[in-house]
Amino acid sequence: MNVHVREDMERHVLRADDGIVMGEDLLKVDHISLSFGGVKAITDISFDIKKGEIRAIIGPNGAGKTSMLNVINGFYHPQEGTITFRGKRRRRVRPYETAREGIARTFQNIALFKGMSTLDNIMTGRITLQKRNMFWHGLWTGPAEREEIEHREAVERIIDFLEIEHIRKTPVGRLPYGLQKRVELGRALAAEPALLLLDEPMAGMNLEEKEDMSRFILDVNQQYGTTIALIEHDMGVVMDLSDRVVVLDYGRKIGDGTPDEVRNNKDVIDAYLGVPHE
Amino acid sequence: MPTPVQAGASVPCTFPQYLLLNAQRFGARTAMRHKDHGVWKSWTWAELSDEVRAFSLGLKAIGLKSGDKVAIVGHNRPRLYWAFAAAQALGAVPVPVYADSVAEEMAYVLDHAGVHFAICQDQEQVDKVLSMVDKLTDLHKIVYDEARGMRDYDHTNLHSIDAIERAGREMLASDGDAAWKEEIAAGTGDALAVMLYTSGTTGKPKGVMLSFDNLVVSARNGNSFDGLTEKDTILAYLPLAWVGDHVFTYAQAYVAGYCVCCPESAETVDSDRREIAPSYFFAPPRVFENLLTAVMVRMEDAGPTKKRMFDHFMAHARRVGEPILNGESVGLWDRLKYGLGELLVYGPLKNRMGFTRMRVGYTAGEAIGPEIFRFYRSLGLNLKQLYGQTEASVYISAQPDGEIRADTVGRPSPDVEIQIAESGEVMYRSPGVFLGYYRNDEATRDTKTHDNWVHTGDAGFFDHEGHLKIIDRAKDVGKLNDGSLFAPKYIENKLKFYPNIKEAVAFGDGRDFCAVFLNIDLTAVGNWAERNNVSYASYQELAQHPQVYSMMEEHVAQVNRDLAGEDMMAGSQIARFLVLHKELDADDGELTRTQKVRRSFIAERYAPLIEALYDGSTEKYVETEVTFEDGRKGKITATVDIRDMKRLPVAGAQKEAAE
Amino acid sequence: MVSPDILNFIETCLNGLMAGVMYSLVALGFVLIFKASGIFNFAQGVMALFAALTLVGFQTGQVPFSHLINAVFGTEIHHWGAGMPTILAIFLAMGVMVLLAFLLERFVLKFLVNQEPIILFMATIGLAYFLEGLGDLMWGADIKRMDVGLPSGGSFWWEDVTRLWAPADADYYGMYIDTLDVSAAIIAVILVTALTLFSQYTATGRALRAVADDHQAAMSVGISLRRIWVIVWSLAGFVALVAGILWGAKSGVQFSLSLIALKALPVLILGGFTSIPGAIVGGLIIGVGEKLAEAYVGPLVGGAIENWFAYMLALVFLLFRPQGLYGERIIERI
Amino acid sequence: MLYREAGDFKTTYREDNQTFPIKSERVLFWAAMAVAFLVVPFFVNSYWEKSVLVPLLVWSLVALGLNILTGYCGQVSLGTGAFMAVGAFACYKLMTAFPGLNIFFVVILSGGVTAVVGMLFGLPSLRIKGFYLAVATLAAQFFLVWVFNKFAWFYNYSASGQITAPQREIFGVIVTGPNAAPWATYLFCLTILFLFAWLARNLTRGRIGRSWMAIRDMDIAAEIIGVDPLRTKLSAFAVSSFFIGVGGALFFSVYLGAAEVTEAFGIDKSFLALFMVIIGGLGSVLGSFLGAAFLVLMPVLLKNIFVGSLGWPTDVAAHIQIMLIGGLIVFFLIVEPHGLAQLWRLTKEKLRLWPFPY
Repeated sequence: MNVHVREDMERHVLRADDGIVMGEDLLKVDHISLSFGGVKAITDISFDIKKGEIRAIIGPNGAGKTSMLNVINGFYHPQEGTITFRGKRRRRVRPYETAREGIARTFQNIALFKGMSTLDNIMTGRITLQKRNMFWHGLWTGPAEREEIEHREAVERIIDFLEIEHIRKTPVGRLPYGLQKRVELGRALAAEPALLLLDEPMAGMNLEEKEDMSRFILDVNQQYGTTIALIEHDMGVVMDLSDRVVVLDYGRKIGDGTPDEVRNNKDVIDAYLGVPHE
Repeated sequence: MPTPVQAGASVPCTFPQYLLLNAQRFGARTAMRHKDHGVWKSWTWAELSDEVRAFSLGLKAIGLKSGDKVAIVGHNRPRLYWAFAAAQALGAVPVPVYADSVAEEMAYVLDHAGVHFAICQDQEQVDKVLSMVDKLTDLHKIVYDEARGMRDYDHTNLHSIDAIERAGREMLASDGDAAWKEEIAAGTGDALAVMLYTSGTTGKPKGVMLSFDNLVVSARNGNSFDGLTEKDTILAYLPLAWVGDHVFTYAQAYVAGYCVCCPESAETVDSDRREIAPSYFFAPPRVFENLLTAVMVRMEDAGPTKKRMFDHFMAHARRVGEPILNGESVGLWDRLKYGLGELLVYGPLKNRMGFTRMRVGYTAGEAIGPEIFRFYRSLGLNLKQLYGQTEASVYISAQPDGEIRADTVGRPSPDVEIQIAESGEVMYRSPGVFLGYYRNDEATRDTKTHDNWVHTGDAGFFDHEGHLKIIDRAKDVGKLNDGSLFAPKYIENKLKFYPNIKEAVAFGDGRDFCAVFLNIDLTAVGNWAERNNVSYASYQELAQHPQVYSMMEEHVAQVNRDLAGEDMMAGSQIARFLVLHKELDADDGELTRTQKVRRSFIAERYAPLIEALYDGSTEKYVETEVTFEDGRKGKITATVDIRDMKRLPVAGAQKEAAE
Repeated sequence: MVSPDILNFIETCLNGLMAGVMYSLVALGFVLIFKASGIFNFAQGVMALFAALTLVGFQTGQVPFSHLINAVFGTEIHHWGAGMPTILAIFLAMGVMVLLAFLLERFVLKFLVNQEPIILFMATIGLAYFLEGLGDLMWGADIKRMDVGLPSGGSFWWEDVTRLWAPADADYYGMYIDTLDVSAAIIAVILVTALTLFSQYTATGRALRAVADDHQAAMSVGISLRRIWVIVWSLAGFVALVAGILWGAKSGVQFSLSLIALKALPVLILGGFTSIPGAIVGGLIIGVGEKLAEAYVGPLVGGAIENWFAYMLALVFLLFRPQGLYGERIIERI
Repeated sequence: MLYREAGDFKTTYREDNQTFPIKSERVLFWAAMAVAFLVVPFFVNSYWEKSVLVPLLVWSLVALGLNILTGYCGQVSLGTGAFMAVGAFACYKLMTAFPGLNIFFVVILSGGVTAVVGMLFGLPSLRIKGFYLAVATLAAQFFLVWVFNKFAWFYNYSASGQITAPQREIFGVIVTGPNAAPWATYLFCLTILFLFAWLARNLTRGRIGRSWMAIRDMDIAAEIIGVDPLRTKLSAFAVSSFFIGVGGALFFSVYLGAAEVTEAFGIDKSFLALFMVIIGGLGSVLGSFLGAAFLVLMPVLLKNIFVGSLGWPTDVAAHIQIMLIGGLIVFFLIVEPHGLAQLWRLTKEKLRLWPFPY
């Protein structure tokens, strides 16, 4: 009956067909420690992300949340600990390799490509899915053009999904902040990721923009079945959106569980109320 | 007729019959375009007919039958247009509903019409229908176009058009379409084709029942009147539920076979119009007004040289543009200069507005400001006025090419008879006259006489050239206490010509003098404020700014000068005015959904202000309840200034006559 | 007693150090401007040429723009008829450099605030062209001799001293060292010390450093960015003048003098664009490395490697330590 | 003003994505091409060929190549002169080693050789960024010029150290050597430039171009979304050097005829090319042409004014000329740092919006 959705699901499943059933571990981090020149950013953190869920990572400033995302997508290399993604223990990788394995992300401070239009930015998100080499691109007419058009169609679906038709060809530098955030989400979605990392997707937004963004995040999760891990400061949003929450403080894990469990966790309350560490 | 029906074939009398004919005669011509996902997707008549067939068979499969009412809710999407033909092919009756109406309004229409099916554009509309589903006892099925967000909805009685078309194609593969075609062929012209709910300035909406004959004949006449053929193009951007859209983009398009283009979204209409450059264009005066305001505002910011050039050529166009358009004789030098103007100003302007290929353009619904009307005419655009109603299947009178007046609505349309009643009310009789109001015989009787004459509710008269002139709503035209004629809309339109004035409401019937409310145009005045370093924090503050008031005073004075120069209207010069502290808004009920002023409602709502206008006070404190976009209600308060205006002496002869 | 090979090696190193000090001097001009304004001033070399040309012009009493005047008016003028004392000429030339800094700020830099570094860089190359043309137009393009009274020629004393270090039976004639190089090195050391003291202990110097650290913050505490720029470019002009004198005295004042800028670039990537100690140490490393390579590697590949060796050295160094000599380890953030 | 876009709508992504989406521009472009290919050859004489047209074409090609690296991929290079030299020497060696090989293929192969060398010198770009990289590319400049100077094998042990282009023909028409007709060399260069401009457009409009621009705009984010920095940067170096190598080959074989490496391919050429792309507009194919035109035509014009019209001595004229060019460059950077292409874009935008100011 629900044909549109079914087709999109199939597309997604084709790519993310890793034999992992919804609700089982998609990613596991075990005993991760990370330090910069002796300064510990993350100390012995373990948690898992299950396929199909929205997992929030919260904590006060400097708790190591962004560093954790950076570890997950291979931008930082932890000194200790292991990461298991799609059942495979991961070796030391470069970030572009994890992108190819299906991890996409957005950034705390918008990291769009300022010289390009909305359309081109989102097209760039599909770079891992495009296969034609330089020879075909030089010729253009033929396979390269066909491939480009095929991906353009996919990107247009995302543009439609995020309701940004009117800014399709606007250089992203000219867009207001809220729209830039949306374009960035579009770029991450374009990769059809198995795991989507969102670093403070709603920072600096007004109420209406936050509601829009929450709706998009939920829709992505439901419609495409994408697993999402997000960092967010707005507790209301986190509690509404996420299935499970992991709480970090000073680079350590102090809580993990459903929003309700976390809300009632004493350590978490202390951390947020600023109770000093022993 | 421009689209002769093939010899031997019987003349079609329903739209599904026209669809099959078009698939045959214009099979490879583009029937419809839709800007979707960034490019214009298009369907030829043959493809369109296939889509409609699949849709129709699919609807049949889920139980739609002859006589059922089908609500169509949404914006201008191809599939919603297909829904009309798909339903009509099965003998069902489409009932388009305004997409921006709130759930209660929608529920009233759906309930009153007793719809069995609702075809909705998207989740937003489906949600509205679902929220009222308990009250809609007749509703069986809801169909939607865009699946987004409805994954987890209960799909027992909810279907996507995709699924329906798929089912239809399966049915076609197994059973063929012979039965379907027979059903279409059996359709007759006197059958009910569509029900259009008029928004109505007062009271609840009424369902105007139109037959195929009403629409087909009107469409055929309209097409031949303006020479519209399958080569024309139109942009479908007005509400589906409005008779104009139904006739221009459905009825006439099916009869002539021209191409209908649906924009990508409401925000992109302007750029989509520019891309398509329709050859046939319809817009209410408000659209032309807004376009002109935008032009003027932007030109204000142009460099001095460019601005001088623009003004110079526009002045020239005002002088010779219309004569040239009307084919009158104009000197060679003027023609050459007009040609240069076309290159430098008119052409680019038309290009920016997307009117480059416009052959015929209409405005109707309300009187258009003469200056606005002339502006477009002088650019060389064949913009005309027509006078019509839902009850007439649009056409009552229209201006033939070459006989264009800013202040008339033309001669009676083909096959239309017009008479002016004793009371000054305009009445007409035509093949387009509606069957009646659905489930409202009383209203039908009030409006339509037994010999098919229809009351328009408008006051008007024929001028010495035989052109119909509409002054105002018959019931709105009144008299001042001194006996002078008071036509509020006439005055309002004069005021609204100024780009700075968005809306005006005039009062005076049964009173000593004429007084008006003004609404500033935020775009134009805001722009002016920016340029003149006038700072303001809110609409209210800007509206009440002394400098804005002096600006408004100038405009009103000019209108008074105009009025003083006219025999009939000189007595109703504006004596006092105020600038409203809030924008009139459809959400607050001050405007209709078609953005017409609801005078009586406003009079009631702002009674203290009206009182202040007539009791001589110079300011007034008011509290006003407003509805925010999300439906919450709130109050705003303001102290509104009132200004006195000097009235110019009325010509002596007039004065005597009045006494 | 030391073997002649080792003595030769020491000689090479000494010469390298001397050259290195000169490199440092030029590099310092770059660093000053880059620190204060983020501009990679490619015109530094041409500024040295221009300063030297001006100095010589004043010294010898040339009429500025004489070629142009002659071309336009058909006259035949070249000299005022008398020169002026060197010290006065130096002061006047310095005055011209300050004027140049002022004009630059007024007509160019002011308009380029907040542009991307590459644009600023290209602007300085444009400036280099402009100054080169201007210098030639003002003073003529012929090679000029620079004589400001510095000693020159090999030092016999040093040769005599060092000859005794080798075994008596070795065929060794002592180390050669040019007194001009020595005095140049001494002047350069004085200048570098003076600049360092200036930037550490004077109010202007502190303002300079504040600007280098954070433009916005500096402006918010009331430091006038435009004044700072004039000062910095004047300083750079002063450094250029000294470099012009020293290099000019060594090899004549001519176009190739402007190429000393190219010598300074490897020093910069080695030492970092923003580090004064980096410029000094980098200069010395490059100077010594270059001389050693010329002496020991050059013959193997056919010589004339001094043009590129410094670059290769710096490049290889960078590959292993991308942050340069004095930079901090870069932690990339996102 | 001149644009009439109303009614120009796109029904497919292919149409939406074409190089000249506006019809009037398409017409203009093809008309210009028709004139360049079919009219100009009949009127070109030796003066126009040697001082204007051929240098313009060759430098356009070089600027295009550098623009791919610097404008699209954001890697500043000061080694253009040396890469041109690689192309020139490769061309010379190929011409003399395989006299039977068609000059067209020789030129293309020379580009190939340069691409390999360019990639080699592009390797440090993975670790070094910005100005540090720019200075590092100077190493290539000095090193390569030294190599071509030092090892006599490259110039076939000629006594003067010069390389001289032998006479070669295409379809029986002489295009190199002293006997080549002006129209032949012009058409040869024009054809190659046309081909390469088309290639550049194709490479920059799709995935390859986007990955370059992603690295340029924000390299870390680019890597995190899946752009392999090494491959991308190297591909930019390779393509850029390929273009520049072909340009160098033409510069030597068609334009100069004979060349000595330090004089013909010195660092001033590197700066010249960089100026072209900066003045013309970074990241714009059109900008490469505009920049090349500006810097090739300006000196010719100035020389004509000072020496031709005013009759000043050539050395004074040369000094004023270099001053003026320096001044103009600074002026341009102040007025429009995004180059002539941006100026053109703004003008076009103005014309499209005419008579509105925005």
